Formats: sequence, C-alpha cells, structure tokens
Amino acid sequence: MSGEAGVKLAIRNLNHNFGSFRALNDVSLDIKDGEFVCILGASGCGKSTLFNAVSGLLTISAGQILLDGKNIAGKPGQVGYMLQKDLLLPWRTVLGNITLGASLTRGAHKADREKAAELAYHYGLGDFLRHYPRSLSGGMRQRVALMRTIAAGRELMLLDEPFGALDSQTRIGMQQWLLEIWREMKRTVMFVTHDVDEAIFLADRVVVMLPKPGRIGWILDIEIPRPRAMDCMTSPAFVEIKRQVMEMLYSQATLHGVPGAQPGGLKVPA
Amino acid sequence: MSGEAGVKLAIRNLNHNFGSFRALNDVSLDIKDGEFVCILGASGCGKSTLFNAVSGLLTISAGQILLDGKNIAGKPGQVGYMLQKDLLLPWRTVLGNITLGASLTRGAHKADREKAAELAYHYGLGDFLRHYPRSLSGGMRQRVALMRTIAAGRELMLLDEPFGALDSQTRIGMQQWLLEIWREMKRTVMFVTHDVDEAIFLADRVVVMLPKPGRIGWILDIEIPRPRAMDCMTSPAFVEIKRQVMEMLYSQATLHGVPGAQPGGLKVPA
Amino acid sequence: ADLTKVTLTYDWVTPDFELIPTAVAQAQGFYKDAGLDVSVVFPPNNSTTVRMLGSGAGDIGFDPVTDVAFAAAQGIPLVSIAVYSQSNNCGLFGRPGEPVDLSTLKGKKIGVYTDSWTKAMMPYILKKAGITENDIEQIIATDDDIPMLLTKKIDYATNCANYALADMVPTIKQEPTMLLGPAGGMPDVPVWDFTVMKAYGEAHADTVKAWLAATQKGMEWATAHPDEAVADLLKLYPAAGDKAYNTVGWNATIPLLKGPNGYFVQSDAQWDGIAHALADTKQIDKVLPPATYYTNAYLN
Amino acid sequence: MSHEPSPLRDYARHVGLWIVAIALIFVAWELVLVATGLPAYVIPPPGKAIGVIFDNIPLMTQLTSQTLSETFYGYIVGAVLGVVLAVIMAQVPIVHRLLYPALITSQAVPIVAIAAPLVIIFGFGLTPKLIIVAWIVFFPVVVNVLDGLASVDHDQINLARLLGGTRLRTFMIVRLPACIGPLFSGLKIGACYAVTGAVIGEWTASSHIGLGTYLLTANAQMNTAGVYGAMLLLTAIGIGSFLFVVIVEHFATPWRTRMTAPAYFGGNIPPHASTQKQKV
Amino acid sequence: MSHEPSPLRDYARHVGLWIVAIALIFVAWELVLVATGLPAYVIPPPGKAIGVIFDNIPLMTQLTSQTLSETFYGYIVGAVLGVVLAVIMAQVPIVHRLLYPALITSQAVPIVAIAAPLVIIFGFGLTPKLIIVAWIVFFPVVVNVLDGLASVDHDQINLARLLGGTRLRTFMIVRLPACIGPLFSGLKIGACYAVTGAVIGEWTASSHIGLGTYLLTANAQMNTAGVYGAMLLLTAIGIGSFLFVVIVEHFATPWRTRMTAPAYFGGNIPPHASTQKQKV
Ligand SMILES: Nc1ncnc2c1ncn2[C@@H]1O[C@H](COP(=O)(O)OP(=O)(O)OP(=O)(O)O)[C@@H](O)[C@H]1O
Ligand SMILES: Nc1ncnc2c1ncn2[C@@H]1O[C@H](COP(=O)(O)OP(=O)(O)OP(=O)(O)O)[C@@H](O)[C@H]1O
Ligand SMILES: [Mg+2]
Ligand SMILES: [Mg+2]
Repeated sequence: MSGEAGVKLAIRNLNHNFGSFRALNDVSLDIKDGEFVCILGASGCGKSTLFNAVSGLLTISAGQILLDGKNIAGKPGQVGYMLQKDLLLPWRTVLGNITLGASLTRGAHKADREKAAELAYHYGLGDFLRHYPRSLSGGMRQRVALMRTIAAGRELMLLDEPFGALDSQTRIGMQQWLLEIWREMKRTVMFVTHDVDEAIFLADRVVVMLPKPGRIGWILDIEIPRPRAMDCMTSPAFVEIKRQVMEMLYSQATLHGVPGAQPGGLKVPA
Repeated sequence: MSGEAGVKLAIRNLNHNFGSFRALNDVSLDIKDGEFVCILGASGCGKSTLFNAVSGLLTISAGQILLDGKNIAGKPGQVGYMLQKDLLLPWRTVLGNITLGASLTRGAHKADREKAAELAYHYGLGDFLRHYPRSLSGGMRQRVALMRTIAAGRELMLLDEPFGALDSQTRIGMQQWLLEIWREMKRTVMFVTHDVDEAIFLADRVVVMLPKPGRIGWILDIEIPRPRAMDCMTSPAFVEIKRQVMEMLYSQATLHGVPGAQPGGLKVPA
Repeated sequence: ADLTKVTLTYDWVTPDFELIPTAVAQAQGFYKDAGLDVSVVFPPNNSTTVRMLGSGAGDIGFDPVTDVAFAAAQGIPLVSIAVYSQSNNCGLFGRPGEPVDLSTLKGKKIGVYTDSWTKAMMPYILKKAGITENDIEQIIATDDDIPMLLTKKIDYATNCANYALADMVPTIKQEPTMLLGPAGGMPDVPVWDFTVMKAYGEAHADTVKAWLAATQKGMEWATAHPDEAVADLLKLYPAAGDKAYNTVGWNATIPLLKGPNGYFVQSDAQWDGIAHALADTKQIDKVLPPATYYTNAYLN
Repeated sequence: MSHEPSPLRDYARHVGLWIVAIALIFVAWELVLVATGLPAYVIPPPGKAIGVIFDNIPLMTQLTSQTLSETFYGYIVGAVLGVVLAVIMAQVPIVHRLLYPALITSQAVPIVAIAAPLVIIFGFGLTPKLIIVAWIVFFPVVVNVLDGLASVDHDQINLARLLGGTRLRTFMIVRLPACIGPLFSGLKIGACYAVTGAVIGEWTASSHIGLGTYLLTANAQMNTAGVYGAMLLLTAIGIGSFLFVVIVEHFATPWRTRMTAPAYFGGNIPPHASTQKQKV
Repeated sequence: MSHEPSPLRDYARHVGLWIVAIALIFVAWELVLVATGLPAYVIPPPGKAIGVIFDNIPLMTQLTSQTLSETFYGYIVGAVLGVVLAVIMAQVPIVHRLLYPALITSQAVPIVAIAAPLVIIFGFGLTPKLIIVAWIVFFPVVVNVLDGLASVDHDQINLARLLGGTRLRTFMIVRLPACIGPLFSGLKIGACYAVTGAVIGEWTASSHIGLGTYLLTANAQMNTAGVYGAMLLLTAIGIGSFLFVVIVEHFATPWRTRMTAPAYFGGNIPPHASTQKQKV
C-alpha cells in the first residue's frame, strides 16, 4: 500500500491508439479503496479499451496504471475482470468454474474448493455446485461468473456490462445482490453499463466518457444515501441526476451505428 | 375488413399450455388499426408465447385470434414478426435479406428488388445493398431485419425485443427511426421489451403481463403527446407513469432466475 | 548344433502349394539334417521378391523366371540357381466343355494379369492365331479371372494350369478346357526358379548348395507322398488355406518338376527362350548371354 | 465504395507454402535413402522418379488423363450421392435412423474386398470404378452435410415459416446454404481420397490402362522409377483435386471472405432513379 | 435434487436401430443375389458366409484377435499422433503452414502403393501395419482437432490470461476440452477406417495371419464363402470400434448429456458444515 492514501487505482495520462485511431486520449482517474465507480458512454468511446488497459490485456501506448502504487500496465492477472458474456466453461461444474482461477495458476486445492463452496452456499447457489453451466439460467450463470471473479481474490474488480444480457427483473435482483456482496467483501468496483438507471443506482461516482477520441467528459458524485431501495429510481433526486446524465450523453449523440440516416428523422433535444 | 370497426387484431380468451404448464391464461386483447402497443412483463410471463400464438407458429390450446375478423390461429405467414436476433442470412446481401419474404414464397421479381432498394435508400442503407451482413454494425443489422419485416408487407408487425441487444445510444436512435417508419407506413405494431423507459416512450398503450400463469395484469394508456422528443423521459408525466409501471412489475417481483437467493438480500418496495 | 539361418522369400503374398517342397523339408527335418534353419517370408506384393533380396530381407528367392531377365536388364546382380518347374504350363483356359479355339480368337475378351509373364506369352498365342493385339480385348482381371470366366464376363482366362485347376476343380467339380505352352505357340520354358543375389551366392556357396539339396529331397518326398505333403504345408502354414485347393494344385505341379536331366537343372536353351520372349515384346532391350542369367554351379 | 483486400498476395503466400512443403517432402525422401542406404531399384531417388515422367510424356499424359477422368467422374457421383443422401436423411427421420448404421457399415467394409463382385455385376467399363471412387467420397460428404443440416439455426427456419416460405424454397434458400461450410469440408476430404479409389478400381478390373495399372506393370518389370513416377502423378492428382475444391469454395462462398457480393454472385442491384428521400 | 433422464431406453432404441439396419443390409444382400442370379462362388448367400464363421470358430477367433490387435494398436498410435500433431500445429504457426500441405499430400498418396516400401524399410513385424493403420486414422483426427482448436472462443483464452493462467494449464483446462467434440468426430471417422488399414497392412506384410491374409488366400482359392465370412468379421470390427468410441465419448463428455457431474467425473463436492448463511 504505497500509493496515495486511500487510492486503490490511479490512472495517469493514459493514451491508447489502435493504429492511427486514438481510442483513449489522456485519461486520468483515481479510484478510492472500496469505491463503486460506474462508467457510462456511447458505444465505441473506449470503455472496454480502458478496462483492457487496466487489466493488462492491452499494451498501452502511453501513461501509467498504478494499483496500490505499483505499475500494472501490461501485467494480466492483477485485477478481477468480468464481461457481459459469462464465459463459463461448459465442461466444468459450477464448483469447477468458481475455482477456475486457482486451477489455472497452481491447481485447485481442497481449501480452494471449500472456499468456493462456502461462497456458493452463502450466495444462494449451494444446491448447484455439481451442476454444469448448461442447466443454469442466465442470471445464475452471471452469478457464477461473478463468484469466479471474487474467488480469484483480487481487490479491484472490473465489471464490463455484466448484466447487459439479462432481462430487467433479473437485472434488478442482480444489482441488489452485487451491492450486498460489495458491502460484505469490501472490494473496489469499476462497472461499465449503458443503462443510465443502473449506473446511478449502483455508483458512488458516475464517470461519463465521450467518443472520438475516447476521453472522460464528466464525473458526477451520486449522493443518494445507501442502502438504496428500488423505488429511489423515481425519486426527484434520482430523476434530476438522470436528466443531467442523459443530457451529457445525448447532447453529443449522433445516430451511432446508423450510418447514412437522414438527420431529419431524428429528434435530438437542442 | 370484417372485424369490429377499427380493430386490427382481436385476441379472445387465449389459453396455452406446455404440457401441464399453463403459459397463457385467458388472455384477451384488442389492438386498434395503426396502434402501437408495448408489452412489458417479467421473464417467463409468456410474452414470446403470445407472439408465437399470434404469428401462427404455435398451435394454441384454446381461444381465438382474429386478424381483421379472420381467424389466423395456427396459420403462419399472416403477420410480420421480428426477433431480438436479427436472423439475417449471412450468404445473402442486404438486398437479398430484405427481399427474403418474396424469395421464400414465389421468388423475388425485379419489382421486389426495386421496392427493397427504395426502402433501403429511403431509410439510410442505400449504400449497403450489395454488402453482406457481416460487414454491418449491430444497429444496421437490426434495421435490415426490420426492413425485411416491412418488405414482407404485413399490416400487423410483432416486434419481440428488437433492440434488446443494442447499446443505449444506438437503441435511442433506433426507437426514433422506428417511430418514423410507423408514422409513414401506418402499420399496427405490437412491441415486447423489458425496458420500461422504452415501452413508455414508444407506446400508445402499455400492457403489463404477469407470470405464473402468464396473463394480462394491467393496461395503461400513455397520453404523452407525439412526436415525442428524447427529453420527455425525465418529464414529470413520464416519471409518474414509470413509477406506476415499476410498482406493477416489482410488487410481484421474486428474484426470478436467481433460485435459492436469500430474501433478506433484496430491497423490494412494500 | 549351430544351424545356419537361411531365409526364403516367396513370390506371393501368402503361402500356397508351390511352397510344399520347402514346407516338407522343414517338417521332415531335411533342412535341419543339412545344418540349416530355414524360414520363409512373404513379400508385400507379387513383384517385390527381388527387391527384398536386394535390401537384405531374404537370402534365396522364389520367383517367376522373368524376374531374372528384368533384373539383369536393370543391372541388378541376381542369378537363377535352379529352375523350379521345367516346362511351360501356362496358356488359355475356357469354360468346361467349350474348347479353346484359336481360329475364333478374334474379337474375344481375354482376362490377363498385369505381370510380365502374361505380357511375354500373349504375342506367341496371337501369332499362332494369326491375329494382332488389336483383334482381341484384354481385360486386366488379376485374381478374379476364374469367376469372371465362369460368369461369362470374359471368354478366356490366362493362367498356369496348376493354379487354374486348383481354383476350379474343388469349386465346380469340373476342369476347364486348356491350351497350354507349345500347343498355344509358346516356347517351352520354365515358369519359376530359385534365385540369389550373386554376392550372397559367392559368400555362402555351401549353404546354398545344402539348401538346394535339402529342398530337392523335400520335392522328391512330396512327389511320392502328395497328401502328406499337403498336410505338412497346412500344418506349418495355416494361411495356405484350403486342403482341396492345395491338393489339386500340388498334383498338377508334380509333373512339371523333373526335367530330362533331373530336378532343378537349367540350360542355355531355356534362358535364351525366356530372354527372347521378353525382347520380342520389347520388355527388355537386348538378349544377354545365357550365363548372365543362371548358373548350375550350386547343384550337386 | 467498399474496400476489398486484394487476395493476390494471399494466393502467392499459399502457393509458396505448398511449394516449400512439397520440397520438404522430397528432402525427407532423399534423407530416407541416405539413412537406409537402399539401392535405387528398391526405392529410387526423387530425381529418377521425376525423370521417368518427363522421359515418357505422351504415355504419362494418356495414363494420367485416364485416371483423372475416373477420379473426376467418380468424385462427382460420390459428391452428388452424398448430398442427396444427406438431404433425404435430414428430411425423413426414419431413413436417417436406419441408414446411419448402414453408412458406418459401408466404410467399415474393406473396399478392396468388394471390388471383385462389383466388376462381375457391372462389367469392365467405367461403372465399377465410379462406384468405388464414389463409395469412398460420399461418406465424408454425407456425414458433414448431415451435421451441417442438423445444426441449422432453428430460428432461421422459423423465420422462413413466418415469412410463409414453401418447403422447397426454404430448403434451397435457408437450409442448404447454411451447411455449405461443412459440405466443403467433406468435399475436400473426399477429394484427397478419391484418387486412391481410382487406383483400387483400376487394380480390380479394367480394359483401359491408367496410372494404377501402369504402376502394377512397372512393379512387375522391376521398373521402380516407373512405380514412383506413377505414384507422384497420382499424388499430384489428389493434391490437385483438393486445391481445386478449395478454389471452388472460395468463389462459391464469397460472403466468408468479402464485404460485398461480387458481380458473378448476384451482386447487381437494381438501378435507383435517385438517392433522394422520397415516398416509398 | 437433479433429475437425469434415464438413458436406458435411449440405449435400447439405438441398439434396436442398429439391429434393424443390419438386418436390412442382409436383406439387400439376398435381394442382389436374387436379382442378379449370381452363383454362390461369385457372391455367397449371407447364410453361407455366416456359416463359415461358425464352422471354424477357433480359426476365426484367432484371425479376428490378430486383426483386432493390429487395428487397436494402430488406432491408438494414429489417434495420439493426430492429437499431438494438431496441438503442435496449433501452437506453432509456421509448423502449421508447412505441415498442412504435407498432411493433404499424405492422404493423396494411394496408401496401397506405399505399403511395399514400408515393409522393405520396417520389416515384417507389427511396425508397418501400425504405420498403415495410423496413417489412415491420424488424418481425420488432426483435421478435426485443428479446426476445433482454431475455433476456441478467444474470450475464454483472454479470461484465462486475466486469471493469470499458465500456458500449459490454460491449454489443458480451456483449449483442449473446447475441442473435444471435433476430436471425437475425428476419432469416430478414424475408427471406421482403421480396419481397412489393418487389412491393407496384412496384405502387405503378413508374418502373422489375420482376417486380411485369410481373405486374400480365400479369394485366390475361390473360397468365396470364406471371403465374405472374413468380410463380415472385418466389418464387425469396424462397427464395433465405431460404437466403442461412441460409448467412450458418452462417458468422457458428461456435460453434453447430463445436468450434473457424475461421481466418476469429479462430481464430488466438499462437505459443507452448514447450509446456513455465514460470514465467509
Ligand atoms: N483491437 C482493436 N483494433 C482496432 N480498433 C479497436 C480494437 N478494439 C477496439 N477498437 C476501437 O476502439 C474504439 C473503442 O472500443 P471499445 O470496445 O473500447 O468501446 P466501448 O466503449 O467498450 O464500446 P461498447 O459500448 O460498444 O462496448 C472503437 O472505435 C473500436 O472500434
Ligand atoms: N417450447 C416450450 N416448452 C415448454 N415450455 C415453454 C416452451 N416455450 C416457453 N415455455 C415456458 O413458457 C413460459 C413463457 O415463456 P416465454 O418465452 O413466452 O416467456 P417470455 O415472457 O417471452 O420471457 P422472456 O422475457 O425471457 O423472453 C416460460 O416459463 C417458459 O419456460
Ligand atoms: Mg465495450
Ligand atoms: Mg421472450
């Protein structure tokens, strides 16, 4: 813990180019220990690129990424990372998938399996330890994927649209479940989503990114008290934040992914 | 046009069982000609089953489905139907996919191709007629899928979560594009979504379905004036409707798809 | 006692009645008495015997005499140390009761093998019939010639009498009609011989002599006791198959073995005949002196 | 408008790799000779085997064209039969269940053993050879097309039903193209094997001589260089067939490698009077 | 807790289908005889062919076990070689590019033609036979495993990297299981073909007699019933090998057919002191 006091992750002047295309432009961001940060932004603004950089999958073009003060750029295996696709291995049971991190590094010991079983019992999957992923529902699969990420034991977890493929009821359940885990486990979380409601509901801070080049536009502190119940989503404070965020997002909106569309066909608020 | 005046589709006492499981229980619903009806409901409450019944894919257990007064239960090919998956055929060009309906029934003539090209030029895909689907973005693919549904020429179109896989910016663009088409083409639309904002934004009426057994819970008239701009989503009227709908949806919420979850872990509004 | 190892390389992929002299000499202990430990290997196909001698996978070869002439033409130092049969029993075969008639050969379908022997003999038959290659239709029938003949897919088969009889007699209890050797215009030359690579023969002259002597003993014994000889073959070589087949075949082979000068003895005339047959059909470029092909030096 | 990457460099690289790989095989061949010290009449050096081909070009051309035509026609029969069988089996479940064990059986039967009755039943012409080649070729085609048809996206079939598609048109437009990938895998494997079938066919019974029969004769005459020369040509036919299918696949499935439809593949679009927005 | 459908009825149905299918083949065989009027020495009736087997049980048992062991060992060698080659090729791109044409070439060479040099080089033992069987078996295995390895989900590989997986462990835990489906497809095709390889091997290098040599002798001696008896046994070996692989596949990939891991497949879970909620 040699970094700035209370700062878990420090991103300093991060730049990344794909060929001549600038995907991330001078991104700087500090994430506090135990903080829950949500990242919003149009498709293609570099959210996943940012996560790939922090996770070490990507060799960044310039800048620094400090975890507890140590540079982790280009070093995979230092942080937890979970994607929209659950990526469960169909040939491993729920237990086997949760202990995957141990199996891949040094072999899963009895202790790993016991810890994984505790986790599963505790968070409602105890009866499914011997099951193969194919017999699980989408929500259960995402929960296993999250447990796999937790069991890998990293203090910082990057979640890239983890609930994007779930229907809204399941999603709301999962959001509350995630908040419970976050509270009990005291991890630091960075969370990418396209859903403005979700971002505001979960976050301590919302980071709004802008495209071309990918960069940080605004950072909002969300001061809605915790624990948050679902009906806070229609509270005036929430709606006001949502209005601000949507203005940030769509004041910039082009019809992304819809090339050649007639501008006349679009109603964008002035 | 022998049905009740102005009623495009009449669903009367529709029941459907999968084995001993009752998926639809006494569903009755009239859709007016030119109306835009959105259907919301928890996963598994029978929304897709309802669409499959109307489209004729499913042999229903009991009840009547009248299109313009004629029974269409069990007769596919009478209504347009579009799914979350775009189901574009990779080996057909954009043009070939749009004219698929004609090709599959009687062979696509020159007139069909010309009509499809007009459609594509008109709605911003004219430059991509010769392209294969793999070179299109997700949003463009959904647009081609919608054009395929339009080109098939049915007056009633069922859209089952057509934008569920798109990111929110693209999605908002697509919603506005769909409204434009709906206005210009004067089709009748039934639209399934999980996104409460989307349902309210698009619909003349919102139908909230309830699970176990699948049935209609509430029907709300959405009286927000058209054309609707995006900022109406944070208007008080909108938020009030949203509050009501969420209460309807989640007053019933169990943690669907998350079996074994501890009820203590959920914050559900009373 | 220390036995000298000798390996015979056969001419065919599996054993059959022509192996009887060797099988008998093994079973009756003639080789052992001569201080030899003889084993037999079978080639991967019916044209690889010489190559196996060349690569050291065999000491003595059993093969058609044409092999020696081809080997000489290719500069392979192979030499015949004894002929196995003394006369030409190959020719045309017809269905029972339908005599082979050269005067009507024109336009007929004749089943042939791809081997050089058939190729060398056909021109003689055609010459005698007064026609050319273009007047008949040659069908490459390989091992299925007799079934094809009997089912009238071909009009005549080419073969050697001992094999044709062995094929047909046990199956249909009837003999084919035959036109053999000189009667068909062909030279009366031997068909099979024993060979060695020259270097092996020079280095192991006594072994080769002893082997030939013991084999001749087997041949004589088997001629005197044909049924027991077949039994010996089947006992040592179960892969030789059917008893009736081998009995018929061996009885048809016996009359071929002994020439005017006894077993094994070869002559300039025989080898001249063979070489000319091949040269006439352009399978070898030139006829070499007979001594290039054979030697009687290992006979006792 | 669209940017297609020029495939020329890609082709050049492929051709180069094949050349290097084949050169390596010749090197290995030489090494075996050196290592075993076998004389040339047992296994000839590559140069001698190639020499035989060039010294006898008219004969070799004739032999090759004979064997090639057996391979080709047998291949066509086998491929068509494979597709037809797969289609029928995919459509009629009971045929599928009963025929599948028969397919397995057909390949477990050593083909070399059934060659003789074929000749007796079908005579000496092309027929028995075609049957043997087809027998070998049809199996990978059937298995692959069946797998392909079974894995067609069920939703795409439903879509076709929803659009009111007829059974035949749905089959031609949706099902068949969906299994074109597996089809070509099967066709490629079959192309490798076809030439072996032609050789077995020639060995069984032929009134015309091809490379297979020449190989036997050369073997009998101890013309080892001729044996290996014929083998080289046979192998070349096999490789050529394989590469031919690869090229056909490339042109028959442009959507795998290109962004837009080529003109030869219905890429022509109706002329459009104006690109301006107008009432449809 | 979990409900597995009893697979017993499924097995029974499969076995039943095989029996019906094979009975149909025998019926077809009889029909060919009736239709063509061929004498028994060209094609024997099924009864006679089966009769030969039962009249010579000790001999047939010995022949079958010889051929079976060649098939088995050759199959193992070919399968292992196929997997190893595929793994190396998937890991080292340059090996892949150079070896792929060589693989195609290996199958385009008529195997019947290379058998002789194999015997000359490797002698008469088991070796050349194993090589021939393996030569035939390894190809579908290599091709399928290569395809399988190439289509492993790239995101799963990235996941393994993110979890800090070592190269070897990632290979064993992620890559290899991902291509087990294609692997078994290749193994099943190879199993059908293996017995043909053993026959060719025996025809080429027969120091021990097996069904292949017996078939050859019987054929040369016009013992047609013997030929077809041997063919029946060879076919039975082929079908048996195929079905054996099908069964191994069933047990080796329980996640395809079952909801929960069976005990033999690491389905044991750590005992849990209590199912009550507790601090982790
Ligand atoms: N490997 C790559 N090579 C080239 N360009 C890339 C690569 N990966 C991403 N990009 C580009 O970088 C930009 C940012 O991509 P990124 O995936 O980070 O966006 P995102 O914000 O995660 O979008 P989404 O919301 O759709 O997931 C995009 O324009 C994308 O096309
Ligand atoms: N073919 C089927 N056989 C048996 N049960 C089915 C079948 N199709 C659907 N069901 C069941 O019927 C119920 C309704 O399914 P349906 O797909 O209509 O739900 P949905 O409202 O569309 O859900 P989602 O929002 O997840 O798409 C579910 O409980 C489902 O498990
Ligand atoms: Mg992303
Ligand atoms: Mg649905």
